[in-house]
Amino acid sequence: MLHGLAFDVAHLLAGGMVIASFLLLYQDRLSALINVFALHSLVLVLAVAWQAFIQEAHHLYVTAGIALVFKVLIIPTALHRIIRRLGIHRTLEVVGGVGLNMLAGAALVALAILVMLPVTATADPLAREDLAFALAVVLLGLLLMVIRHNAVSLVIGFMSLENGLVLAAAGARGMPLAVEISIAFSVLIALIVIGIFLFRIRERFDSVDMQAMDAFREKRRR
Amino acid sequence: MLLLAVGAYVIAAARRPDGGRQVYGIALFVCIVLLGLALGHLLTGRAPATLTLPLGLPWLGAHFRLDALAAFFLIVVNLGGAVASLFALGYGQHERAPERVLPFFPAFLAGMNLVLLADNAFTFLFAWEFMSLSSWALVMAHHQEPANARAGYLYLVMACFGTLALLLAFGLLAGPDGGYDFAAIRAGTVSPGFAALVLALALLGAGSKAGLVPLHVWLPLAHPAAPSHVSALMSGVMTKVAVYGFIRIVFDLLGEPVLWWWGGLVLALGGITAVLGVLYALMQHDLKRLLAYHTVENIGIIFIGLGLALAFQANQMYASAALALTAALFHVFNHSLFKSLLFLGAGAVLTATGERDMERLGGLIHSMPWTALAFLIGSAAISALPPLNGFVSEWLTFQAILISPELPQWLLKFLVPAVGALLALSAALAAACFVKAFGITFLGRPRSPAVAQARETDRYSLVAMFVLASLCLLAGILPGLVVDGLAPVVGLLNGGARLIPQHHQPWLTLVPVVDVKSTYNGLLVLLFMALSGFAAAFLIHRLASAAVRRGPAWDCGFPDANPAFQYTAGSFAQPIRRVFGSVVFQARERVKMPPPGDLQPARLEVKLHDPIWERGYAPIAHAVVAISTRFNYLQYLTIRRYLSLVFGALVLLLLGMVLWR
Amino acid sequence: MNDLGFLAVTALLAVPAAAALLLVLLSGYRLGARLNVGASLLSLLAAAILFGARPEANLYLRVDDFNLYLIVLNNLVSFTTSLFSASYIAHELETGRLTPTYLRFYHVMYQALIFAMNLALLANNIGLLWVAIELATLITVLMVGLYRTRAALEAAWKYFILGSLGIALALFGTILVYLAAQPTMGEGLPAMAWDRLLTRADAFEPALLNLAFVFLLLGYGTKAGLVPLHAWLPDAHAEGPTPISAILSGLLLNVALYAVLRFKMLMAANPAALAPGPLMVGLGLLSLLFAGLMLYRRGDIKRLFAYSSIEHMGIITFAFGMGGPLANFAGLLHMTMHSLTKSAIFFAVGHISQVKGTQRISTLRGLTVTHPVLGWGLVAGVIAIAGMPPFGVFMSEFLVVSSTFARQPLLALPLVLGLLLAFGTLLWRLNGMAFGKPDSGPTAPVQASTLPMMTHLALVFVAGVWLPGPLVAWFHHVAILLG
Amino acid sequence: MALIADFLVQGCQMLLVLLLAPLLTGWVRMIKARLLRRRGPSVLQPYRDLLKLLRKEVVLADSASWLFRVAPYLIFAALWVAAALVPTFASGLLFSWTADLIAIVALLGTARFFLALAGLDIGTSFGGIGSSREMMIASLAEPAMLMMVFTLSLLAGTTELSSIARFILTADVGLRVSLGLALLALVMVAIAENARIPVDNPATHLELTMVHEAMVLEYSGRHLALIELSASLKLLLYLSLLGCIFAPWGMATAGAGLTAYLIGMTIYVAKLAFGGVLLALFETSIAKMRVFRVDQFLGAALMLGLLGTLLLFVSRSR
Repeated sequence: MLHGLAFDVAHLLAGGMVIASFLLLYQDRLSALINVFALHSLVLVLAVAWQAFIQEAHHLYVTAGIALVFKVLIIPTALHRIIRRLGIHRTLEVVGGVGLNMLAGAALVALAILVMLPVTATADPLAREDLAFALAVVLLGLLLMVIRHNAVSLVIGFMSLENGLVLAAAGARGMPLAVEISIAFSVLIALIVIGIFLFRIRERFDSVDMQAMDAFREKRRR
Repeated sequence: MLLLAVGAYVIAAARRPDGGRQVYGIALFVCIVLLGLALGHLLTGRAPATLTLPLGLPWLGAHFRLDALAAFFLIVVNLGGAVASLFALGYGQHERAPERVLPFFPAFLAGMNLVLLADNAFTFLFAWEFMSLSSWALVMAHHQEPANARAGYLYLVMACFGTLALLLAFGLLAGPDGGYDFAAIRAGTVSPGFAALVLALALLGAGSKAGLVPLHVWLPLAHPAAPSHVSALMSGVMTKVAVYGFIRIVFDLLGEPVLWWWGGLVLALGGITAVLGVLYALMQHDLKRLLAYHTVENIGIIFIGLGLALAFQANQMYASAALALTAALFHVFNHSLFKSLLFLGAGAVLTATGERDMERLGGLIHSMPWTALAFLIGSAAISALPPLNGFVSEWLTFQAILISPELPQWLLKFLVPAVGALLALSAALAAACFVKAFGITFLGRPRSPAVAQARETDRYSLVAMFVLASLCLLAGILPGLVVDGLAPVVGLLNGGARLIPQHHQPWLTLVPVVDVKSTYNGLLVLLFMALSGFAAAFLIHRLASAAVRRGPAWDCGFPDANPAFQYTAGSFAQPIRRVFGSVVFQARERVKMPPPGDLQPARLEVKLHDPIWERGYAPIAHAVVAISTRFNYLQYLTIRRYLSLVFGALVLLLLGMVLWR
Repeated sequence: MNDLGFLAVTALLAVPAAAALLLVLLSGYRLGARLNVGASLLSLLAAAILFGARPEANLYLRVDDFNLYLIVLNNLVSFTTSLFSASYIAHELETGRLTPTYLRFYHVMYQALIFAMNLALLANNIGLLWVAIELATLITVLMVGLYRTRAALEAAWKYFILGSLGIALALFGTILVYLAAQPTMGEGLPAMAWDRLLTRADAFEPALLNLAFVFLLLGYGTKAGLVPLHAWLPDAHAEGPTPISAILSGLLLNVALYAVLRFKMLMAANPAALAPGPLMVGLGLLSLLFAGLMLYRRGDIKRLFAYSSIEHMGIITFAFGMGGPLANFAGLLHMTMHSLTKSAIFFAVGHISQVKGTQRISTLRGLTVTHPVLGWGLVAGVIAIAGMPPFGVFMSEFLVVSSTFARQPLLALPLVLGLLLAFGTLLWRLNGMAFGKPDSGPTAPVQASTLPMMTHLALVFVAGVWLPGPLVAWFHHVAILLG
Repeated sequence: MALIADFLVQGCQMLLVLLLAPLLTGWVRMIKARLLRRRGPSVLQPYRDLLKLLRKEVVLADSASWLFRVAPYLIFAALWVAAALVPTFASGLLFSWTADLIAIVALLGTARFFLALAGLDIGTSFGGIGSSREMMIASLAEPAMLMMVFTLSLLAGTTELSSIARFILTADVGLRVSLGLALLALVMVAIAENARIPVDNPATHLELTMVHEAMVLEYSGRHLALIELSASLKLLLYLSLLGCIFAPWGMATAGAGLTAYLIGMTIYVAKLAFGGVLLALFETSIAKMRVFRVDQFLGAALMLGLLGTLLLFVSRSR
């Protein structure tokens, strides 16, 4: 009874993350994107906490806590301040159309499930389902990174990807170092955000300043 | 035997730039020692001596082995090496950048010796590549001329290409679990398809080093670029090492099965190489480059012999194969002699005048008579004129060709005479070319002031040249002895079959098969010529007048004071250029004749196209440039694009996994 | 005996960490440089001790044939590089490209990097391995951006983003491995201890393993700079300080590849899993050919050699992908030779770009005339890296090509093509730089010791002629381990 | 004793060719003169010229080198030896195995080589013209000749002239296409090599047309005499070559005794006379061709030789 419930809730939450990822894909306003990401992280927190509860793995509570503080509160606010500072309030263009991206996302989810299918049920079904969803989230995060020009949205894509990782880690029964990993990743994220902040990387950071880039990318000589 | 390897290493160790004389002296000494050892081994016909050092591939070690074949080529290499060192004792004094020559000269010699002694694939290729590398360094000695740098680059790339080809060949021979030892390779058998592949690869590898058309392009650029004594080594000796590699792989390691069309292939390549080489040479006005192209021609002649041998072996006609092999090896020996001689002569001219361009030379026979004599002997020898040695080996090749109708295959029946025609053509053209080379360079009147002040070269150089010249003569008049010397080598490569011993033929006549078939006696020819010539001279001077009066040249009553009126190299080659060049090189001539009254000189412009470079190499270069330019934009993508690359790779692999099952 | 080994292992980790902390406090770059050298020497000694005494593996750390020689190599090269960087950094300070503060930072980071790499090599726990490599990545990112120029920041940023992505993928792979192992190994640490995993790998869930390997290959492959994951590598090499370029090419790439190989062993131990060979062969060939083509159009000398590193990583990956005792042996040998040679080349390049004041190939000419030692050193290095005797790379390439052609002739052709291509393009560049009429640039002699470069070249030369027995024994053992 | 006799015979053949050579030249000149309705000089004129030249002093150009003075003797020696090695009145003489047909061709090459060098030695424009054209002609003539040699040796299975002659005499060769082709090729080569019309004109001194004469332009006195003598030796050589290969009848075999030798000698002289007449007829009936038509002429000869060889295979394989 409890097990069935546990399974369903976990399933629900994991699925919720996938949905949140789709929302991320759908958003085209930066501030909205940040909010949706906060939601994404919140769902993750719940999922991890639930895993901690049903596995009686208390260290996972730490992970959940870190995620809550860091990803749901600090990072989004920081990002909001950054975009205000950088003055990016206009809608950001999306490569391809939203519909196309949705389609691609769906295809990726299908791929994730396809890849997971052959995994025999020896691994407990819980981990297995979670894994499928986590993989889906990872792929969607990657897709998000690829289809957005903006530095901030790239960071968000990366973080959603990382959320997928944490989900997988939490889903893995008795996986050691889960906490350390989440901490390490938080550091990573922090660095990225600081990087954006320090380097004053405006929109389209991947084309900082054409002259400067030409100078060291040897377009001149040919 | 140990001393052989040790000696080679001594040379390698002798790379100290303190004063050229020591280095060259040591090199000379070691070469002579090695020469003596090799001669002893070849003549006494001892069993192969082997030596293994714990070097190279750890589980294999470095095997060295001295058998008849290696001994013969050792003789060639070290003879050339000794003479070159001797020459360099004098010539080295004029070297502009000795610190770029001295260290690598002994290394080069060591490399060549090691190639010959190597007894496993790794050691062989190691030494082979080492040889290329050190010779490359020598080519780059005068790197400040852009032409030399380009030559060196092309040379090293072609060398690397050749090495890779040989590497693949050895890979096939050694098999997947790496039996790189030559003994193991000999023991093993290769499927016919693979054997053919090995032959092709050996042709590519050794051919690219020996300068087989169309892999010759680097040769005429690289050989002249080096200092002359090195050019002599590269042209006269290193190409022979390449031939050795081919023989070792195809005749020794590969062994059976031999297919008849291999012979045809090698034969055809040889014929084309011979004629194209000499035609290229005729178009050259740069003395050293002309000589380099002649190396290509002679390599072609050697490969004709080898191809015949293959064809005969394929039909179990081992006696005939012995004849062909003897011819090829004999020519190897001869060419190493006279090509070194000629390059040394060119070097002497270069130091005396500072000119390589024949159009600016001339009349040197007056200022440097001894060099002229040596060069003349070399030219006569390479033009295959009796009673010198070049003729003997070509004569033997012709004899081998004349046996060809006994070959069963129709293609060969027709191919061989055609190749014979090519051979004859190349011989005749070679004579024309060396009339040009010697005549324009040494005869006539000086064409530039620098040449007028030329002095005879130093003693060392002269001794070196005359050693070679006298060897040319000796090998020409006593061919029987050389053939006997070659017998064990031929036997080794030919399943024991060898030519009949020559030294107890009457009057030391050369009798390849039977005396009713064909014989040649250089000794008697020389005797007769000497007798009749001297008799005539004596009688005339005694009975008729011996008076001489000097006067201006008659020249049909046109007194032309100006040396510029002489025939130049270009004008000498013009008839042949018209006959052959217009076909092969699309040679086009345009005469710019100024209008009457205009005082500027008329100009003759000659346009030559190198078909092989333009059809074969230029396209490859262009392709590489084009593709790399196309790919180059990947250097400038945005991070997002790079991310999508990773993403794409991931998705692709995942899909692959899904479909894989 | 064993505790001696344990001592050594702890020293390997503790010395750099302590040195890093000490350097934080310590100002004055000269002292810092000395301390840097000393610490590297100490850890080298510690590594040397491991020859004699190996501690038995625990759940976190492990020393076996495979990582032993990599550890020694690692500390050797980092030691020589620290020597080189001492003279290099001094010059940077004179020219004012760096301030003492940055120098202190640099030295701290240097030691930290050594710590991270040692940890990665020693790690027996796949999670620990991952953490260590992430740490190394972050540190190198910071060092690449050291010069604070726009270009440097751009390069660092690119490296950072791509590197983090790689890390993320690797982590996912690691988790998958754990999941695959967990049912058989039970929960907790043992399921992440590599040696235990290896013993039980045959019982793991093959599908999960396959998935894991894909992610790990891509994740760590990004660090190893395999095409198409290589994008960060050339810029990072070109813009960072040259010692770091040497470390990156010489060591970090090896470490990343080492990680891939560890997991390849796991895959090989499970018969039901897909053979990792073809994947690696494909990536290797791709890298080789692509790098060979890219070499041709390079104008920046450090970027040129960065691409050559990609090329060699391709060769090594190809060799291990082919598998079999010969190819594996060749791969291991090539790893060693490449890191020695390439770092030597970067030493030479560093001095050259300092005395010439430029990294543009087109402005470097006739080096053998103006700076004989550096010029000939560069020539020797390039000749060695291009796989010519008497240097060691020749041996490994000989083994790879010949054994491959005997087994898979069709695979050998692109390999040979790529080798020839890379050779030709690399030599073309060398021809322009080392020979020809010297340019009118500054001809001041280099006032730094070329000892490190010479040492490396000498080692490579010796290895080319004669390999010491124990090394060969290890290589053979590891080659069999790699299957 | 027998050995000495053999020596004598051999020596007498050498002397014979030496003595007959100028006579042949004179003979050809006379026939040509008669064909042109001139009286022309006597048959013995060449001898007189030679003696006159021998007695004259040599005028050497200032730029002449030692090679220029040595060359005539070398050329003479090479040609004489070559001519003496061709069986004339008897086959299989003592030293007939010294050099086979290929070697004889090569000996001619030696002579040509030094003649061309002598042409270049003074450094005048005409000498250059002569040498370069001579070598161009030779570069085609020699292969053609060798192809002819191939045909013969493939037919007779030997390259020894004596054996070939014996083979033609004994074996029933019959009329062979390849033999005919070889004959044709040899004749063309002979014309070209001996500087006869249409390839060259032995009598001309018109600058642009001369080849052989241009090379020897600078020679005088005894040197010129030797050159002239060698030229006639060459002509003789080719005629006796034709005789011994394609009309070996009446040739005595070695050691056949004095009478046989005498018969052989008379028949040989008759052959030479006949050949000379044919040559004169041919020369008077044809016009000289441009220098750059020569390559076509000789190329044809080369092709004929090659064709002969190939046809031989066809007829052999039957």
